[in-house]
Amino acid sequence: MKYKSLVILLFIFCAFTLSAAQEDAVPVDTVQLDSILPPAPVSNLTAQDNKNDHGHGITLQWELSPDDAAGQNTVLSYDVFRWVPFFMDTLQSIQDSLTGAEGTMAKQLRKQRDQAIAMIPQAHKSYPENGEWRKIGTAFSGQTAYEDVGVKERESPDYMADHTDYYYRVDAVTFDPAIRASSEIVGPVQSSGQLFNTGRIPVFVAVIVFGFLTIFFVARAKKGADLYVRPLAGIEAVDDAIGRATEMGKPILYVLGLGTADMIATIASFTILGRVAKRVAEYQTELIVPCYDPIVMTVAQETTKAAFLDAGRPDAFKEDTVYFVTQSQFAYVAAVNGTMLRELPATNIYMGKFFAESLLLAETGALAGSIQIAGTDEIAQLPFFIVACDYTLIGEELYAASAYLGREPILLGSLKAQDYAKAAVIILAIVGVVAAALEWTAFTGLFRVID
Amino acid sequence: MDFGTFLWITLGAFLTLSTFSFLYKDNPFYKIAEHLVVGVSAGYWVVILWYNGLVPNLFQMLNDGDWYYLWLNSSRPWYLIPAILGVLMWTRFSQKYAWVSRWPLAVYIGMGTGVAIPLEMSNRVNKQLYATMVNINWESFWGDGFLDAAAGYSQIIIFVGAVAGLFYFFFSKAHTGVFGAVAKFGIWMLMIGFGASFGYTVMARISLFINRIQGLHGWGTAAFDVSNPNHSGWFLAFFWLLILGVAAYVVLELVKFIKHRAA
Amino acid sequence: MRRQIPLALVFIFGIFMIFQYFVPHESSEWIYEFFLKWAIIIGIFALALGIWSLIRVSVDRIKTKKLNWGYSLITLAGLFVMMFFGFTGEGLENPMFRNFFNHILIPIQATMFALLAFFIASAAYRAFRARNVMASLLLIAALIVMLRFNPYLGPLGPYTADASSWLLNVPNLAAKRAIIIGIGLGIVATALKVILGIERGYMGKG
Amino acid sequence: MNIFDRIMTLDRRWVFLFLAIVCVVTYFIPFRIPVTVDDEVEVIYEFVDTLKPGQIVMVPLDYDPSTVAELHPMTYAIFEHCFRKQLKVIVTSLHPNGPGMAEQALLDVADSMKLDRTYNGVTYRGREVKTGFDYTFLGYKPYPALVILGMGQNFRLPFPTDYYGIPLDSLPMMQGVQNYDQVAGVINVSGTSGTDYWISYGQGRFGFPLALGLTGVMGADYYPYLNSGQVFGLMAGLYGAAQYEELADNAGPAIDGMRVQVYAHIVIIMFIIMGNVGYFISRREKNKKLKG
Repeated sequence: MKYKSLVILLFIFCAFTLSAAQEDAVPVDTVQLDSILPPAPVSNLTAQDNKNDHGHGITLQWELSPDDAAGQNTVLSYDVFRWVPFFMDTLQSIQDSLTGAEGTMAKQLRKQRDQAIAMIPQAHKSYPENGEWRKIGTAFSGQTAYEDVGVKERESPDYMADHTDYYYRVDAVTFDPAIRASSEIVGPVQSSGQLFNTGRIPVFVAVIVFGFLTIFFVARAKKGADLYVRPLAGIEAVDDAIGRATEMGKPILYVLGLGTADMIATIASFTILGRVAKRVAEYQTELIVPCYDPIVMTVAQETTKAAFLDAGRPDAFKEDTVYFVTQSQFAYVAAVNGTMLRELPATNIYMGKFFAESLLLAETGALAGSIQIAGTDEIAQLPFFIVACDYTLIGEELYAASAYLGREPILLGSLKAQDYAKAAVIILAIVGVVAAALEWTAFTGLFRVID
Repeated sequence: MDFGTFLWITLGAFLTLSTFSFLYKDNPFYKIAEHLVVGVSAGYWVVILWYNGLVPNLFQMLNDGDWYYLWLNSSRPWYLIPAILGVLMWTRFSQKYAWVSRWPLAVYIGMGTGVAIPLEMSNRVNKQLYATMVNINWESFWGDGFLDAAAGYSQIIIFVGAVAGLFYFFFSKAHTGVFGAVAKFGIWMLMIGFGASFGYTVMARISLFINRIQGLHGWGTAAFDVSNPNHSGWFLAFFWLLILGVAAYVVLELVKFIKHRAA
Repeated sequence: MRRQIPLALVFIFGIFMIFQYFVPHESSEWIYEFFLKWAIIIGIFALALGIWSLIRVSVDRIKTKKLNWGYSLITLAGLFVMMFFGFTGEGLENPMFRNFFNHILIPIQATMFALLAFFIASAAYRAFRARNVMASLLLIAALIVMLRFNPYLGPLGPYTADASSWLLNVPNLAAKRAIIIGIGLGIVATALKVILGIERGYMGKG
Repeated sequence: MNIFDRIMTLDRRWVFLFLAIVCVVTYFIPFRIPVTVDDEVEVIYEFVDTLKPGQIVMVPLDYDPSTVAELHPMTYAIFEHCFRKQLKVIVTSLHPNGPGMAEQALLDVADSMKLDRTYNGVTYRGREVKTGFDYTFLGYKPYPALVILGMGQNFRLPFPTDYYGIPLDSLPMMQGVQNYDQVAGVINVSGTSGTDYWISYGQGRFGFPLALGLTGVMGADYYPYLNSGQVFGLMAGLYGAAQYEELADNAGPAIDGMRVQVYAHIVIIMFIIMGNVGYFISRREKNKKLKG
């Protein structure tokens, strides 16, 4: 009986040692790596500072190694190396100790770090002594360029100092990292920030030309040139709608949309609100303005109060005409929908930035039987406003509304400038298509914006 | 799933059904859900903007200064400027000095408008203009298949439609004669485009409703999931409490509706 | 004093931000990033005004016993309870804060979003009438795209599929391009008017 | 108030009620609806269907929880079809938080294979689908381009072991499998730009047949690759997944979703037509009254 258990024990012991041994031994049919000759290195490697950037960036370019997808077809990727002085490690140690430090210790370490950062260009001058080649990145097979880009924040680990001599080398690597070929060294090259982004010249020209057009036509309008402006149904409807609300003795609901106060659509909506509030003050109808963004609420209160002042009825302005609801999209819509069904406003005016909730507002307004006028520059929401509202100002018409409502010559003057700019765009587009057809890329290239 | 979680999900189901009740008419259940979500979301944003907005962007920037030096000895004293502008906004609390709040507002609006001009000119005018200058695909002018968007004729329609659309937006010229005809073709293109994108979004909206059906379906299966170890009679009790409550409300309204129609 | 300085501030900050776009240099980028932080900080300070307005309107409605005043109690309760949970315990990780978010905010907001499925149907039914040429074009284009996935069209199926992708890629693109260019010019014109002080409506000049 | 006026001015709550009923009914009752199949999906099904047992298909899953609703049905349908045909499947995930979902999909489908099932009239006996024999899940490695290129030389370079830490050489299915030459084809299910790496560094460099399973929104942008032949098949969104399920006679979540969508669209179209018919007839009568 005893022997049987002993034998079993022995057997288990052997099996155990066998499998353990098997683990250490190199598995049987490993990949037989036939001996690979080192590939040919990349040729004429160049490095220069990135143009039109804030500095901290150098681009390397080279010609593919002959063994990349050709010849021995063994090159898998390219390792990019930069010569880094050991001084950078001491700087890094200061940075690490700085993150943990507090109070006066931190202030002192920060001063030490800033001095060290100022020393970086100096340290790079000691090439090739007391420094080493370090791999900074990999390019894949078939690629002939690599961007060595750092950041401008001095405390971050991949900060890359400007105006410093950098040296680069590129290795063609096969799938066995040990087998590689190094290119010749390129350098010194320095990175720096440019003062003018030449890629954005077309935008610069457009802004300047448009600026002069506006100033020119506004000045002409001041001298009393009569300006014809085609009727806009949506805007004429605003006046009748306010009249209708007064007759029915029901309030007007004005929604400024979900935009923040620095969005131009919302700013255009402020000016429309100002004009609507002035007429409301004259006709003494009730105005309800639920707001989504606290700053929009503040500006809207300011606009409405001043409009009541202009209409000579400062006492009629009630503090809670313009009130804050909440800053979350669908909670705001739930509240405004509830207000619509309870106050049953005669007119709903939606002007500004609207997103998915546009149809929720418009359909509930239709349910409450109100006349609805909408205006937005959110293209995705225009179909819903057009379907569900009585009048819709499409995109640009929202921006023209304030000029129409105010009828001031200088505002109409700026509309004229917009029309001339549109005419210029149309002509350029036509000439551009003809140029493209004639392969005259020099002309079309003028309009290309490189961001 | 323990009983506590099931209660929370039942509350979610209750609020889902009361929000859906808005489709029928404005009723007390919807008012509860509406006012609750307004309050809770406002509270939520106060907390989020405090932890993710004010603390990282302002307090951490000034934290190594001391309050008795008014943080002037902090490593980034210039962060006091936005803090002061922010405090100036609070002048609106008083009627007399409310006009002071116009200064921070002016800075805010000035920055917004300044940023917008080159950015919008580049993205909306320059890039779109460059995109219209495309070389018409003359080789496969008629393209292949029933309607081919990459064919030459399609590219011409895109170009002519865009230019006609711009004609429609002219303000200082009446839409009469040839100009009017081009503008009319432009607004027609706009309408076709709007109709297409309206039809395209219907599917996305329907899947939103499907998501809510799945939500309620999940709540229902949780109520009847006997294999769940801490399942108890209370699960079913709360389930039926809500379902019968809804049924009672529906019956009540039906009776009112029939009485109204009879009268 | 009340109007000159704000308009001057708008002009100064506006002009700086325009030219900053064209200067990629590090220094202009630092200032630009710093100014964006101002907007965030001013926005959060303004939130106090917003919350104050919400509280004042609710309290006023409760005091004067206006219609539905009881519900304003719920709003205030929701606001203070959520803030209490948010600022006590583990802050954002407070279990009650998370429960309120997951089981009150999410269901109601998701359901409000889901109402769109119904409102699209009622809007289509109520307003999609071929009253004139424009409305009929809108209607036909929407119908074709909505038939895209319909399996009951038989031989007509592939044609509606091609037609709907064509409608989405050609007329829709033309319409978008015209509107985008128009909006671009409109935005730049309005922004210029605000910066140059031509448009003062937002400051309340009637 | 004749019938047409009533059609035109129906109370919108009937519209809501009717739409709600249709959606709930079509969601819960799994009746079959015909699904018209486009050729670019059929070509993927035919490719998998014509492979002989034992051949290897590679299914890289490059998506994360946000696009699960649209892409998981595709993954389940493809896995189920491959296991049914007794093909070997190699699965990778080039998205950091993809592996958990990919493994879950493999385990779910492996469970479902245990039962006898009949598809398109052919019965398949239940069988045990095991890792290492029927599928190898390699898990996630960063730098998609390098991983794809590395697998082109040898799977063992980027993935010395599989997701569970077992060396590739001790997996029976991987014996003698070096790189893409032993793989019949690749079906990349993706909601991210990982697809571009598969097109340029995978198919572009090693020339294996590549098919794509994408989200609805992304689908439209990748049709040019179909026309240029770099990609032999393309499935997009819930509608693409429904077509594959239809071909594989394996109705699942995609077909359920499409059933609700199709009938909801029909309800809306019906109401549009009803509204217009009512409108035209009542307008004609108004003109008759004016003239009369």
